[in-house]
Amino acid sequence: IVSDDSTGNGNGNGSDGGSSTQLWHTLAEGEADLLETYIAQFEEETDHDIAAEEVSELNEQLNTSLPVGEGPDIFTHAHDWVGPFEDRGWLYDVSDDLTIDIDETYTDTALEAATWQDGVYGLPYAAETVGLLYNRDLVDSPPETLDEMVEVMEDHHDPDDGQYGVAYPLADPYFASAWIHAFGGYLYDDEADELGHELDETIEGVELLVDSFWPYAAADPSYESQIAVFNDGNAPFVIVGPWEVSGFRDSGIDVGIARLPTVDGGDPSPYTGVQLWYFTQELEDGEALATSREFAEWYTTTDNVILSNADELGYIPVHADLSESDELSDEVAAFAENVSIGEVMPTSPKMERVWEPTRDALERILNGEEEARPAFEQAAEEIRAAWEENDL
Amino acid sequence: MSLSTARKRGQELLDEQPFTRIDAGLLLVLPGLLLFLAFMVFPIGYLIWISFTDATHAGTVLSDESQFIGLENYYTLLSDGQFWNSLGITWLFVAISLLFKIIVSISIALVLTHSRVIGKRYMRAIILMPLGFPAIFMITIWRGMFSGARFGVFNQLLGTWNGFVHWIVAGIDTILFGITVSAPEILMADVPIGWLSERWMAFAAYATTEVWLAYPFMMIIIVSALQDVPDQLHDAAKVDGAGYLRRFVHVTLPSIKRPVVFASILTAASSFQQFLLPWVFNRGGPSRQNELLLVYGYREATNLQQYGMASAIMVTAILFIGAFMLIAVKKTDIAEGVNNE
Amino acid sequence: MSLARAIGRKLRDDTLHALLAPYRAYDRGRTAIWQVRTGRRSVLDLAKTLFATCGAAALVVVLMFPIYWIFTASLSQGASLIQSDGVFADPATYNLDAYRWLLFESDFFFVDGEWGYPAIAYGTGGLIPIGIQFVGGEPGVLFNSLTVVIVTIITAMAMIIPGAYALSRRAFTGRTKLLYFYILFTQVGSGLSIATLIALLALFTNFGLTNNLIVLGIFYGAGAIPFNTWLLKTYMDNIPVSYEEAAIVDGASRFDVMREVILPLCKPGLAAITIFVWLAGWNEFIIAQTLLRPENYTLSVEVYSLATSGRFETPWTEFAAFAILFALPVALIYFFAQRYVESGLSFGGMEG
Amino acid sequence: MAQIRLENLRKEYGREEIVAVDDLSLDIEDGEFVTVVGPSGCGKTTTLRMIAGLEQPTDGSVYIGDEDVTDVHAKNRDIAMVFQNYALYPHKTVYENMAFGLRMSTDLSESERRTRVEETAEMMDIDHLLEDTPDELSGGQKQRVALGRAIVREPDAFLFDEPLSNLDAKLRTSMRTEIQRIQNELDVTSVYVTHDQEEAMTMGDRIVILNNGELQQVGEPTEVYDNPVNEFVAGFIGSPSMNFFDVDVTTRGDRIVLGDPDSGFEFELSSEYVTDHADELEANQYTLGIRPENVNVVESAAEGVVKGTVEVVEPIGSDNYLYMDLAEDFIARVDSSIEPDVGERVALTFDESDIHLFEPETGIDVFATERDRTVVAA
Amino acid sequence: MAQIRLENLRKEYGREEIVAVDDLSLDIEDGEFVTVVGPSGCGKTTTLRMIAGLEQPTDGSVYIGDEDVTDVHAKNRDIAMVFQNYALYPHKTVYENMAFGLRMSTDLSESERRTRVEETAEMMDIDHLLEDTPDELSGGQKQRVALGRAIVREPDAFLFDEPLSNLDAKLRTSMRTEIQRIQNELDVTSVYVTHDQEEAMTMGDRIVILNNGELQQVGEPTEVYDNPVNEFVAGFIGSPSMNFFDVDVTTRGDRIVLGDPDSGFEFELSSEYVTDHADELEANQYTLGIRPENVNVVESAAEGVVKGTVEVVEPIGSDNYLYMDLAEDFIARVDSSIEPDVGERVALTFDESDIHLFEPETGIDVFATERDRTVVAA
Ligand SMILES: Nc1ncnc2c1ncn2[C@@H]1O[C@H](COP(=O)(O)OP(=O)(O)OP(=O)(O)O)[C@@H](O)[C@H]1O
Ligand SMILES: Nc1ncnc2c1ncn2[C@@H]1O[C@H](COP(=O)(O)OP(=O)(O)OP(=O)(O)O)[C@@H](O)[C@H]1O
Ligand SMILES: [Mg+2]
Ligand SMILES: [Mg+2]
Repeated sequence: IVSDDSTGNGNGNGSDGGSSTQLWHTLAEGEADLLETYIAQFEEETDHDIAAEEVSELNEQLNTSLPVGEGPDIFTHAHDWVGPFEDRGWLYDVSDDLTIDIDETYTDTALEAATWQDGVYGLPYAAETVGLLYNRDLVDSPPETLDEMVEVMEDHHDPDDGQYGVAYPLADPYFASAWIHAFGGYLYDDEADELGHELDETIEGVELLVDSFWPYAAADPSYESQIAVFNDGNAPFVIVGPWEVSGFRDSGIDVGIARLPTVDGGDPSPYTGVQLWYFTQELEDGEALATSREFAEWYTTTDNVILSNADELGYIPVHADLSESDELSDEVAAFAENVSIGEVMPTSPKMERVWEPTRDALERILNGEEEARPAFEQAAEEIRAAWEENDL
Repeated sequence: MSLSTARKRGQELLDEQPFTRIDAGLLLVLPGLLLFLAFMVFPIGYLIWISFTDATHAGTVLSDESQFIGLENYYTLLSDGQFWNSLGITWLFVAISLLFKIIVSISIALVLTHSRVIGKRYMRAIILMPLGFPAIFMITIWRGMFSGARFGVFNQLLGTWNGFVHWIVAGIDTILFGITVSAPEILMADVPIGWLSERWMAFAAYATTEVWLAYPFMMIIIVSALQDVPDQLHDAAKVDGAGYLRRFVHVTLPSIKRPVVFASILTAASSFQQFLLPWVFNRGGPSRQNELLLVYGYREATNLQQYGMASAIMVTAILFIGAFMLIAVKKTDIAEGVNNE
Repeated sequence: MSLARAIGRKLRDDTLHALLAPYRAYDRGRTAIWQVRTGRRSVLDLAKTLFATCGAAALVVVLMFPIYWIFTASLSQGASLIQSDGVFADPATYNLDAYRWLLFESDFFFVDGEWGYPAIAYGTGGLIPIGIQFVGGEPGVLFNSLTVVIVTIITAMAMIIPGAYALSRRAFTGRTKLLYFYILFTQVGSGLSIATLIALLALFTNFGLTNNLIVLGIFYGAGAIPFNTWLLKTYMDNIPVSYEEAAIVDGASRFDVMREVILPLCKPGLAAITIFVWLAGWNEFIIAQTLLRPENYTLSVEVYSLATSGRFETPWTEFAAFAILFALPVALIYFFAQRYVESGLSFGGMEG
Repeated sequence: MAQIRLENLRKEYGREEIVAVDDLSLDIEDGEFVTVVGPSGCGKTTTLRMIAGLEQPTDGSVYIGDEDVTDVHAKNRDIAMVFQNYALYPHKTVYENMAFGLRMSTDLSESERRTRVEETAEMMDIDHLLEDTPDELSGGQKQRVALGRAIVREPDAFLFDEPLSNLDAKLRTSMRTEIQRIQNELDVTSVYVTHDQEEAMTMGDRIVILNNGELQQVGEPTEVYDNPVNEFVAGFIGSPSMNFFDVDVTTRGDRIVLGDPDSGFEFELSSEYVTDHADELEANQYTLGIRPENVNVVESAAEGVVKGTVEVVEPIGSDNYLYMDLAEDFIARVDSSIEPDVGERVALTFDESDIHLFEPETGIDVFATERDRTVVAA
Repeated sequence: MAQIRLENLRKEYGREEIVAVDDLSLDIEDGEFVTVVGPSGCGKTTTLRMIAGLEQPTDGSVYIGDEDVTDVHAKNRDIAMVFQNYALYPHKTVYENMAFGLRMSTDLSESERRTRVEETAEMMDIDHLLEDTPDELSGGQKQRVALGRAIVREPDAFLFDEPLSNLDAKLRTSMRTEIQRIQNELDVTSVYVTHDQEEAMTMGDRIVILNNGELQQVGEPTEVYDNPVNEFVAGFIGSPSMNFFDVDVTTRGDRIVLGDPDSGFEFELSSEYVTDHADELEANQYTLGIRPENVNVVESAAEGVVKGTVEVVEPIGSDNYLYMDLAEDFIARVDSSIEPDVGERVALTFDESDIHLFEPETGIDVFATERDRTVVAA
């Protein structure tokens, strides 16, 4: 029932469709602008033609367009879709076509993220993780240890006055992962193919979250509320990614960036995401392959792109030569440090089923409905059931 | 009544012309019907087909890779506790929000048609405007208002209320010096309330927002109906010795009953299919406890990549809503018109 | 075209009426004071009226709070909706940046906010060799939405009006069944679109109809048929047949009767359904998002994608400004057509 | 201008369940003003609508002029109709309302139409209202516009369906004369339906009385008033209604006495009367009818034919109505100088020439002429 | 049961712009049936609504019994009202409609209410309709139910606002007698508003005539008919209306002649008449009024006071109306045996005792008694 006509026939006013390579993204405004200039630069340097489109709800769009052959040739997103998308046959293994030696070009973590079961499905260009941001007007120097941090939080916490110890969207497993991993626990281990929800170490991390952070946060764990608290200068700390930094600065907050504080008996280790240029199955039989590959290679290896990305957007380079470069700003360096202690998110399609039950469990725990262990045991159960249902 | 005779006369007039004996009326309605069917029948049929297959992600559907597995999805569905929870919570949501919709809309309509209110027409015009805003937009705003943080709009409101109670109590204290009265717990709200993180609070938030989304439509219908109530009926009731409340019960309510029923059926049906609201608020949470039927189906399809199952859920939902509408329309005999008794 | 003229006249009268409202209020106030002073009206009576009016106004304010809140958000600094300092952002920071962005940077009106102007273009191909093209800037998302909505309205109206007339005035085989069917499907539609999303996609792909604004418009129009046909039918039922008979006796043909009598008398009903049909095409985004490619996005998809464009949060000021501008036409139509909508949804009789 | 002929017109609704009009034949002369009257539901409107072409007869034919128009569509019959509720198009101004028919059925130019409408409006004294819309008009003005709309078309015939029933009494009388004046002036064949017998009597050149879908009598108003063919017509025409008693016929020698033992009523017919009507007086039971204004109060009981108790005295200014206990709603209309007390017993009499005798079963007037009899039988 | 007293009642709408009722004082006796009549917009309904408490008077007071109820809410006045369009609760059955007032304003038990309603329904002959809803009823039945609903409450007073105006002529006359019968039986103070002077005349014990919100005359029907206090009342009461001419007064010796040079009208007053009314006949111009039924057609021109041309002859059965060209709408009501042709010139005369003379500017009857004069001036 599927037509082969891959371009649609809208009375379009954007791209002229057809020949050019389709690129999709959901970047925020500033990021998108920069991308446009890179593409223009690329088109000028080479003879290629790339049509970049910002789509809404990228996941759904890809889900419905890739199977019918109407999807993009190349798109960008964090690396956690590699497993599931490949599993459905929507990605293109570019390993045989590449003209660069990826092993040498990218950091190990980045490479790990881009490959899945020996295939290379995308090229990495930035890493991303959470760090400790602090308000310099409220805290002189960032705490080294959790105990120090708790002390400061204790000082500042006064909800009746609208002051909070910390801003932390901690019901989200992505943000909570640093502490879940702190004592050796984990949610899902790619290599061993195991769930870590029931491990004592995992539970200990969760309990740390509940005991040491939650009491000092505003009662609404949603991302927006937490960010607002810090953004309005009502909390000394926030644990969040680099993308918020410029927003905070615009609001007049003097933001400092630091490594997550250490804790007795463990080290925080946040999930790290790696931004990739994904290659889709549309490349299978099209002439777009060359363009796409060339663009991705160019984008991920051109110094100027990597550095200005780092400069202007706080992207942490994953190019092996530049990841520890001196040219990086302090901010990027600080986040890079967090990346270095971080853990790459698993690529397996199984990971897709882990997030929601874990988030639900965290919410229940934070609401005081359930203790950490039973909640996580239940989550594990749900995840396993979901795996089974999907034959994973 | 007058309405149906009007129709009869017209029918006679037009049908009995020699050259229109063949169902000319049918020719007029057919294009619309066919167009509608073209876009509705196939999708529903296709949906039913998918529900009999083991389709997983959208790809398996679109590239026809799925296998026919008969009623298996339905067996699984019926034995899934989550389904029954969804179904229950959906009906509860429909019932509770409908109840409040009716109460709120009637109250607003009464206020905004009251003879003592000056400028009521403008007020009604203003109140109508939210109908023009996209649902996704309003729902997102409401989610913001239900923030569980102390500084969330509703929590601040409660804070203000607590302050007010305190102030009163302190006032009483100073009047009755010597005796210390403490603020009664029962009057105070325990701020902050995690509106979206507790099951029934979240449910209440859903219902509140749903009421807000639906009241303008219901209100115009009620206002229209109220304006059709002859003043003389009220005069008659006054002379008969009825006060405001009794006039409301005996004159106003019966007169607006059918329009209200009509609006209720429509909004109840749309409540049943409410998707954006729970999805945006907390994805039917916390912990899927408030997962309305459509959210359940949608999650099954997009998050869990189980299209066959999702289709089974949607088909079931359509069956339920279809049955609901059929019964409602039959019972209230609304097909011919709202005032057709 | 007398219809257009009538609408114009109505609009002018309404606007004039609205503009004179302050004067009328002033006059009423003066009258009230005079009445109280000359003992024609008790103070208590006046107080009751004042109290009732203030109460009603307060009610309106409470109900409109979310709208007001979002409006202030569109003026505020920064990107967040929620303020941890209070419900509203600091008024000192209010600015119109978001609106400036909307006009001159976003794709709302023109791509990248580069305003063009329409010019007649020859030899544009297609059936008619003359078309309108924009010079100096490419038309933006708004034009996509308008295309869809116009198609929706034309399609729907072309189907609804004859259908409603037939259902109201004629007996034919299956009439009652059809009415049942229509009323049944009035509400099944909205949720159905989510339910049948994937099926729809398959259908559209199969015929190569995805990413086509015209087809999308027709689809919305089709979805709007049942409810609005039924609604218009109930409205037409209230128009006394004697008007039609008078016209026929006067020598009017079937078509004349429709154009000269039925349609003008249906104005409130038509106004109500036009708004509903408009909204069907204007606000829907789930299907539009699935069927359209980015270059053909409509405003509703755009506003949604704006809401989800941040990785974890929404750029609220811009989103709010966008949504307000997006909803404004409809909201204003509602405001001005309120009387029509009220009588369009009034199921009582109409005075003969 | 044309005559109208109805031939054996019949209209059924549903499956023969409701026979609204039953075998109606009628000839209306060119320029004649015919009023159709009868109780509610007797088929007046249906008849009119069949003439207009708004209703298809089940059987029979309609001729306008010499043409059989039974199957001609309403819009092609050159007929104007004035509806009970005026049916003025509420969205058009008075001018547009009046010009509409011209626009639809003639090919006059805009300016010709304007002239025609303005002339008519002037004639109807509504020229100052031309730019108003119907809802700005009073009842009487609406009525005038509705008339004007019909007149301006100069049709073959006017049809009126109770055009005055929504007006109040004063206005009704003045509009009545107005319509008559105009019809006189234009001399257009007109059929005027009303349920008000007084209206029918005063307006019509001839009056048609229907009951139960059947034609009862056609004739000039005075003729119908004086010689009703049956009890129905006798009771329907005239206000207050004719009084009816059941009487037995007793022969006393060569004289005939009509009497009712219950009420003590006794009326002796003169010998001339008996000889004149010998043929018809065959039965021995009749219903006697006498109009209220023909009942006289007499001083002495001897002169009276019957005595009765006065129940109510109703003054209507010029006369008094005496409600008597003689029969249900028995009324005597007497001069206003006669004012008996309520409860007083008075003697009544009446003139032999004023009585009507009806056959009790069929209701047919026993003295009705042969012609009338046929009509009833038809 | 109670008397009703209105004292200087005044009602303004808006800011003095519309004075609907102006300084109206009226005493209604216990058990009396008073009809209020006047042209449209004269303030009848407003007056009634002030009595009922549905409208707050701008000034003045309303007494029911001996109590000042001006500030008492409608629901607390023990009054029943019958509305023009019945105002039956459409969602209640006839029984519920009738029981509603009892339920609201008395504390009767369910079974007591049922008994009361059933008794009343039987009296009104609607007991078989008790379970129907209003839209299943005919106009007359609705009217009966509306009456029944008022009666069943046994209130202090009945108020009727044109209760019969939606019924057709036949039904109207029969309902009229019905209402009178019931009011007689129950003997409840009643105020009955109508714009139909015939209704007012036939029904009222006394009749109140309003014009422009002002009281014109109060009195028994015959009194008002025979002695209208001014030209308005004279013209309003009676149908067809009184005929009016403008006349000059000429003195010929000791006799006085009323004449109009234009129409050749000349009427000589007898010497007794002149002596009787010497005081009042001071001006030299009057409007002369004469009722149609007092105009007689005479054979010879010599006997007549005026000659005129017949424009229309309108038979109404018992009599004929002759429309004459003497004045606008000049009508003579003559016996039905007198049937002049249209265009014929006939001589007319009338009796000295039947004429009315009105002052041309004020319209006041020059012979009106002192009492009446006061009323008009008030
Ligand atoms: N469309 C119809 N369908 C069925 N029966 C009808 C229809 N129209 C009229 N009738 C019936 O036909 C009969 C005659 O109706 P018609 O309207 O002609 O009476 P009418 O004399 O005009 O009465 P009225 O004085 O009440 O207007 C009535 O019994 C009526 O119920
Ligand atoms: N609510 C109102 N507001 C303003 N003016 C009013 C109102 N009600 C009545 N009037 C005016 O008061 C005057 C008297 O009205 P009212 O209804 O008492 O007359 P009516 O004698 O009952 O007339 P009708 O015979 O037409 O019923 C009229 O001029 C009318 O326009
Ligand atoms: Mg009729
Ligand atoms: Mg009135």
